[in-house]
Amino acid sequence: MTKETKHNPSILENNGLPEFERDYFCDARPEQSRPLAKYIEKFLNWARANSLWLLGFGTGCGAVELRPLMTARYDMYRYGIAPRPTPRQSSVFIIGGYASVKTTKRIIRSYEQMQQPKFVIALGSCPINGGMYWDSYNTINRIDHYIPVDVYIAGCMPRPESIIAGFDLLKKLIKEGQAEGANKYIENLDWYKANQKKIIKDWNMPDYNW
Amino acid sequence: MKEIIQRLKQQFTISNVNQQRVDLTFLSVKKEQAVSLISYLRDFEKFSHLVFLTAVDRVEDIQFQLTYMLHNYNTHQDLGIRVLIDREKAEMASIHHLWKQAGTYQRELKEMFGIDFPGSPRVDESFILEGWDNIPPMRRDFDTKKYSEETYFPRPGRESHDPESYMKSKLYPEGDA
Amino acid sequence: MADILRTALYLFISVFVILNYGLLLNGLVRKIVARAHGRVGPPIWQPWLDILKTYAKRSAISHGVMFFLGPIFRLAGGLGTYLFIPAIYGSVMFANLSFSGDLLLVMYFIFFGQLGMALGAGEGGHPNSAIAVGRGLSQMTSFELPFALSVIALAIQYHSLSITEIVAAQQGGILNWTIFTNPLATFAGLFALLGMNMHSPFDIVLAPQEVPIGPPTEMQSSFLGILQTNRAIFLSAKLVLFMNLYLGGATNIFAMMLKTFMLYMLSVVVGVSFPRFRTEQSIRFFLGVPTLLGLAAVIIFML
Amino acid sequence: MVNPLSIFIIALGTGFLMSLIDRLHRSVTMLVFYAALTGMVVITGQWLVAIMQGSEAAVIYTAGFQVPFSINLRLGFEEAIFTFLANLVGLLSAMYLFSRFKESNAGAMVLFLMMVMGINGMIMTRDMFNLFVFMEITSIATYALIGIDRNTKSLSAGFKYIIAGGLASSLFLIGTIYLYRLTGTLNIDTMIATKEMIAGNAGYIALFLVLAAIVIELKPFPANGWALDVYQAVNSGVVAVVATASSAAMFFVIYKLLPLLNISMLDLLAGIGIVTFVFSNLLGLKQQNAKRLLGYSSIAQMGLVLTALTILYKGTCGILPINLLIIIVGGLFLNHFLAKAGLFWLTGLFKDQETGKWSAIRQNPLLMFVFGSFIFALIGLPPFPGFWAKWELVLFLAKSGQHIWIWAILLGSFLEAIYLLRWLLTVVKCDIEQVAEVNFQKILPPVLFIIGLFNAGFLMMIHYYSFNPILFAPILMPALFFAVDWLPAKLKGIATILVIGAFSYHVIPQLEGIYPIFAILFLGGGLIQLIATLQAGGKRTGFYPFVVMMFLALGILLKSETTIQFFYAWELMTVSSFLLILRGRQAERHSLLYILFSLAGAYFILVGFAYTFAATGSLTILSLNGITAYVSVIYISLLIGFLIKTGALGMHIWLPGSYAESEDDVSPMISSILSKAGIFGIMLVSGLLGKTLIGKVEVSSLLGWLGAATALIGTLMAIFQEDIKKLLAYSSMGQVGYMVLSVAMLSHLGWVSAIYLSFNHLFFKALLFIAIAGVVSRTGTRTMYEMGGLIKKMPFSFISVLIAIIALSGVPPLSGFGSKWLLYTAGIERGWYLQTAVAFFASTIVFLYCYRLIHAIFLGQPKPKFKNIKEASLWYLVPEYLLIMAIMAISMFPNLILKPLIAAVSVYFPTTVDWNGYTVVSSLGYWNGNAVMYVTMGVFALPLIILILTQRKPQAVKQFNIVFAAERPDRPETTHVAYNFFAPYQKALGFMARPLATRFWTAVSEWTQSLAALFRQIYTGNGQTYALHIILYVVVLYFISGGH
Repeated sequence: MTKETKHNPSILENNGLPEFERDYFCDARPEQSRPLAKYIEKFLNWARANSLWLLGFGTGCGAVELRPLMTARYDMYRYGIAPRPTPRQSSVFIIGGYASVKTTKRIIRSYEQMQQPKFVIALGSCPINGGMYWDSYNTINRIDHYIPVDVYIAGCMPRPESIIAGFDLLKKLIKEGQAEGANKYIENLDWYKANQKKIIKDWNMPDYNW
Repeated sequence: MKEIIQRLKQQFTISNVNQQRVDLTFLSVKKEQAVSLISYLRDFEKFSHLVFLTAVDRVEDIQFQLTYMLHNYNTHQDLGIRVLIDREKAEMASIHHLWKQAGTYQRELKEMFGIDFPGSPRVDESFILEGWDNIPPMRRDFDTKKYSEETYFPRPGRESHDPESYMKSKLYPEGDA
Repeated sequence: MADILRTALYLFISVFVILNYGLLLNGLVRKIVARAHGRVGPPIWQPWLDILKTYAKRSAISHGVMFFLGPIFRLAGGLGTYLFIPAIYGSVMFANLSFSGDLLLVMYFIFFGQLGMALGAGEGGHPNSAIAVGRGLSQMTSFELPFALSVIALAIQYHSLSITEIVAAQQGGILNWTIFTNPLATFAGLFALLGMNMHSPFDIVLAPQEVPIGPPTEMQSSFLGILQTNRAIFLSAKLVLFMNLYLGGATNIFAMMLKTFMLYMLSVVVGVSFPRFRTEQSIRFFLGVPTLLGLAAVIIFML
Repeated sequence: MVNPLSIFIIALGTGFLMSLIDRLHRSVTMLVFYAALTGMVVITGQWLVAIMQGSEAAVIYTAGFQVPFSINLRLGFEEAIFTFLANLVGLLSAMYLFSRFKESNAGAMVLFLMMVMGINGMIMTRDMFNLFVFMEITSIATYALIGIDRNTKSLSAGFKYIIAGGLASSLFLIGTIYLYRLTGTLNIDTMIATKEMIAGNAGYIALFLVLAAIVIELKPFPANGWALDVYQAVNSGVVAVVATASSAAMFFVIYKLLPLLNISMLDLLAGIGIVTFVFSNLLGLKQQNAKRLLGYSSIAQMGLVLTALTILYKGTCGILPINLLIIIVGGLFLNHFLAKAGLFWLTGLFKDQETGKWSAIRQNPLLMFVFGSFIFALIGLPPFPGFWAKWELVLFLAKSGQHIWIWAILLGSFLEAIYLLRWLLTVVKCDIEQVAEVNFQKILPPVLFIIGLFNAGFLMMIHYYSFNPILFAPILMPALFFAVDWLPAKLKGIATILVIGAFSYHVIPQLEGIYPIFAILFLGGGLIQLIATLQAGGKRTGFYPFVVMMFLALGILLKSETTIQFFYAWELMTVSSFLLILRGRQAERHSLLYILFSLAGAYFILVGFAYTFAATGSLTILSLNGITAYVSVIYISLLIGFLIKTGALGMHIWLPGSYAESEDDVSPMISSILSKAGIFGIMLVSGLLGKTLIGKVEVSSLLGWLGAATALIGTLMAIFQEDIKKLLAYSSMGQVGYMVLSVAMLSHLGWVSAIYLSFNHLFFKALLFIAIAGVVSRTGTRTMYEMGGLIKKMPFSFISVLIAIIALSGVPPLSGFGSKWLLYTAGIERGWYLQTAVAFFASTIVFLYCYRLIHAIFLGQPKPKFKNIKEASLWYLVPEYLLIMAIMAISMFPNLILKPLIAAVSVYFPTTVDWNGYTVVSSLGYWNGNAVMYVTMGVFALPLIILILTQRKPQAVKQFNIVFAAERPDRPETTHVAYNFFAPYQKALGFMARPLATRFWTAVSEWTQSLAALFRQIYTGNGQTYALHIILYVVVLYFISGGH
């Protein structure tokens, strides 16, 4: 079985799983999604940009800065941004600050479970270069080695105003059709996976979490 | 407090009694007597609360120092019991039968220091270091910076400074004032 | 043939109108709630954007045939429910297919979509889906009782279960509306409406923070789009039904919009005012005062 | 013609000779012994035949003189029967004891001969003193024979016997002396002729003493402890004679003396009989020893026969109608005689008489058959004589207005049924612990007697039915199937389908009104479901005979024109379904509950029919129409009888277990077909007796509420079940509740909806049960939460269940909605608003268990345990898809079923619905099933097409590819949500599903048992106490009888 799959490029090996668990997970390799014809895609991108559903997953201390966004003072809803409790339905993933190895594993899983097109905003210095945890034995330094990032918002922590600015930038990127992180991820899946597996020692999940 | 120490001395070999505050005392006890001492304190001296259990890596002495901090709600006394154990063969009797929550501390110590507590529930499961395959990270001979640089793709261009001299140079760029 | 084509055209227009009306209602209410919070709120066309975006997702996953068909069942249920209700009294275009059956048919067709969706969600295999379906069904049984009692009271009052005849009997002045001629039945029915609309305190199915977000947890892309479409249609269908039963129906589209908007605001106002029930509390609630109201409405006619 | 006197000559002669002959060789002695017994049988048999052909009764005057100078004997019809039977039992018992006689000394044989002769004498003599002599001969011989086993127990039993016998004899002798003093004669006939001389206190005491003596010999409760010890301790061969022939002789003595008695004494006798009957049976409940149990039963049966005789005698003022006498007394007696002797013989096969250790009997199919038949005969099921006797007896009692007697007799019979059936069940179900000592001479007697029993039953049947082949079919067909039970199961299954098909083809065209509709329901539904039984391999012994019996009985139930036919079919249906349920692996307790409730129900039906007869004097069912007397009793009894079969609330506790524990392909028949027999019955009676009132309340409105409550509670119970078949069972209960509700409406639409509901229920419940049977056959478990995600492994079964639950829950466009529409419209139209609301509430709860059922089994997470599971067998799928086609057909074209229904029911009620093309128009609303179907298809197809066209191909993912709060699921078992699925509902409304009825019936059962235990304490086992009992009994009896 394993020998055959080696020759089949559209099947992932799922080596991390014990034999009996491989039946439980889908082992297909994801494919890049192609945009539609130009103007249709432009129109759809406009819709996507104005309906950004956040994944409600506060991965780090930066998650506290997201709460004020929902309040009357900052009111993210007026920009078409709304939280969503399941990755299946979300389109924006906000990495809320430092990511320990354990959290990174969950981030990867959730990211892969989101449907394309999907966008990532990394919040604060930690996901950029490790921030104050730059020499920690358990905190990653660069999130973009594990998942593709569309927008970085620097700061420790960035205030809600900067986050809104970050969303604005993301909207602009989407409208310009440049927010193709998902396709980039799939294109370089092997590189990302190698980086991920380097730090996640107990890889008890499939190679791609559908 | 003194009476308690007196009573303890009759039964156990305790040393280094050090009253740091009116309500905070430390003492050391041999590894073999530690658990019975703690049981005695809990059952007869009303130290009913385990405040924490922690470890210090005394790498120079090839020893770990465990500190059991107990609290007496009646007299509001804290009592720290220090136990030295061998670093090479880091193992200590578990006290999860006295306090259920001690199991959690012991799990953490196992994960971070590699101190084993045989019999403690789920002591081999990790809290955060899923699948850790290096020496336990809280041991002082573990070089966390080196590990981080080797593992986590440090972003090039990052500088690091000695905070004291760096702040000095920032605040007083013209030199000493 | 021309007849069929004309009917098809009418149906298309009717569905199109009600879909957009449902979305509009949704956007309007979001705006109103935002204003009540002191926020600006999303633009009124946000629902259209959301729906468009969901349909425009580039990838999708499916857990199996039933999962695939679940949303379709749901939308079919919503569409069917709407199509069996005469939306506007006296209008040929908006009479829909109400000749197929009476009020009982509509009441049961509501279950069609729910059952199908529950099956689809079940095949998704997510525990939250199953838990939420269980909650939803449990609550559904309890609010159907006051509703049934209310409908029985109406059937006694108007000697008919035909929605058209019930509306016809309420024509000729505001005082002929059921809400004034039979307030007990109306209030029992309106309580049931609160449960059906599943706004707080009866939002135990979607229940954010508990079983986020219940049955559609695994639904995404076009599946979710279909569910959103259905939500607009089904919501309006329910409101139109209740308007027909209790508020004298509507003779033109604006009256319909006004009345259904008022009905929906009832859910919204109650929703923003009360925190969520637990499942068993909700069940007990519906079997309490609303059921007693319904019983009273029926017993008055039996005396 | 041989002189009857030669019986005595043979017996005495050989008796004397035997001790001489024995010196030659034992075999010679035995030859003579058996020859003598055979001779006695032949002589009496010859006389019996002769008298039946019309010759005169023989009257023998000894020594050639006329009465009073001689002792005279009489051998008439009654005597001939009794002596023939007694001698037959004697002969067969002697054969049974063959090996025993071979070893013991010749004295035993002489004693045996004397005992039989004494019995003959007691029956034939017409002289009081001579009677005494024969009684003594019998007693002494019996006493000596009791000791044949030579153990302490039998010796002590013999001693107690002699004490009791002595007491009785002395009483008898004193009484006889008084009588002689008063009448100057010892001849019974002369005494009867000069009856007026037995007057005053002296006369009364004289008669009383004689009577008391005989009654004591008949072992009345409670002065019968000694007899039970005898039954328990004595050798089976001997006890067979003692319990049957000796008792028969004693009974005959009473029969002889009847003309001497006055009314109050007859009452006393009847009372003694009934008390003995009821209490012996009550005490039998606690009995574990087979022989003692049979002892209780024997005593009870003799009590019943005594009661029947005296009541009959009293009721007809001494002029006994010979027909009734033969059927009632003869039937009861023969039933008891043959069955009890047979059962006592069977006890001899086992060392350990513990009832639970009899299971070895089932290793021998013949013996099992014999044993079962005896039990059923004793309970009084058709075709055995007891059935007909009980029927006539209850009819007679109802006719003569003796109400309490009916209930007492039925109560006693019911108690007896309990312990007999419990015995049967332990035999069928317990592990085999000991070996039966089977040899030819021990088996032949019971086998002969079972043949006799069947023949007697058939004779009675012919008397009633004059051999109508259709009515005989439910007995003869199964017999035929039994004969070929060695064939493979598939072959028999096909044969069954053919037989029932042919039967339906024959029967259905003969029916009118709603009858053919029910016939299609029963037989057509049965035919489809029988396909599923073809999945079984092997031989499946003892399955198809009962299936055939059940369906044929259902068929003739519809065809029956008289109440007796109906009752006969009803009982056959009950017993065959019981035997089918019994086959289930864990069905022991549940099948017992089923048969007991069914029997109780049958007794209620019997009472209802009896009062119908009393009110109208007619046996036709239609005579129920327009009766005036006893209306509410008849209506309520019949209703209770039928409601028990439907499992209405309060009488439902047998239902879940029986439906769930019977074999997987039997459950659909029981649930979807058999319960409709109850609905049919309710329709029948409520159609005829409709608007009966109790006080100011209409019975039908009570019935309606009961139906609604059953629907609600049944449904509520269903949602809390973890066992899939239990869930379906409770669901059936709820569904039947709707039917009861709609039947009770007594309106056109109500009945239409009842039958529509029945059909719909037949389709979807059979579909569900068969589909579940398929699933269970693959998974090997019935617990729902152990399954999960089977949709991918068993897609066809999934579709079946899906269609079934849509039809069940009433969601349009499938046929279920039609039933709901009809039900609610009918309810509102009838003015039953609250009942309709309850039904509506129940029908929303239906969604809960529907979803639970399909989700827990087919959706959710598949378990690794069932990784390699396959789709259910084709034999299950074929009937499933036939049923799906049926559902689809009536969903698409409701006219197919509605039009005939409306036409059929409009015979009974004026119609209130109208047709407009495909639209049904009621007075309230309208429904066009056809259009709804098309609209549903349209609104379903449109989004589907749009989705398929617009969506990019979705990736098919596997079970663990779910968003699990950023974690991954641990195991499928812990991820599948199925256990205790409606926990919040349990919290909110669980109090309504508390097992109140079960608790009630458990309490009844426990109290009965405690009562039995309490009474049983009088049997101390001490001879002196027993003697005291007898004396006290006589004294009390004297005072009760208003002694002067």
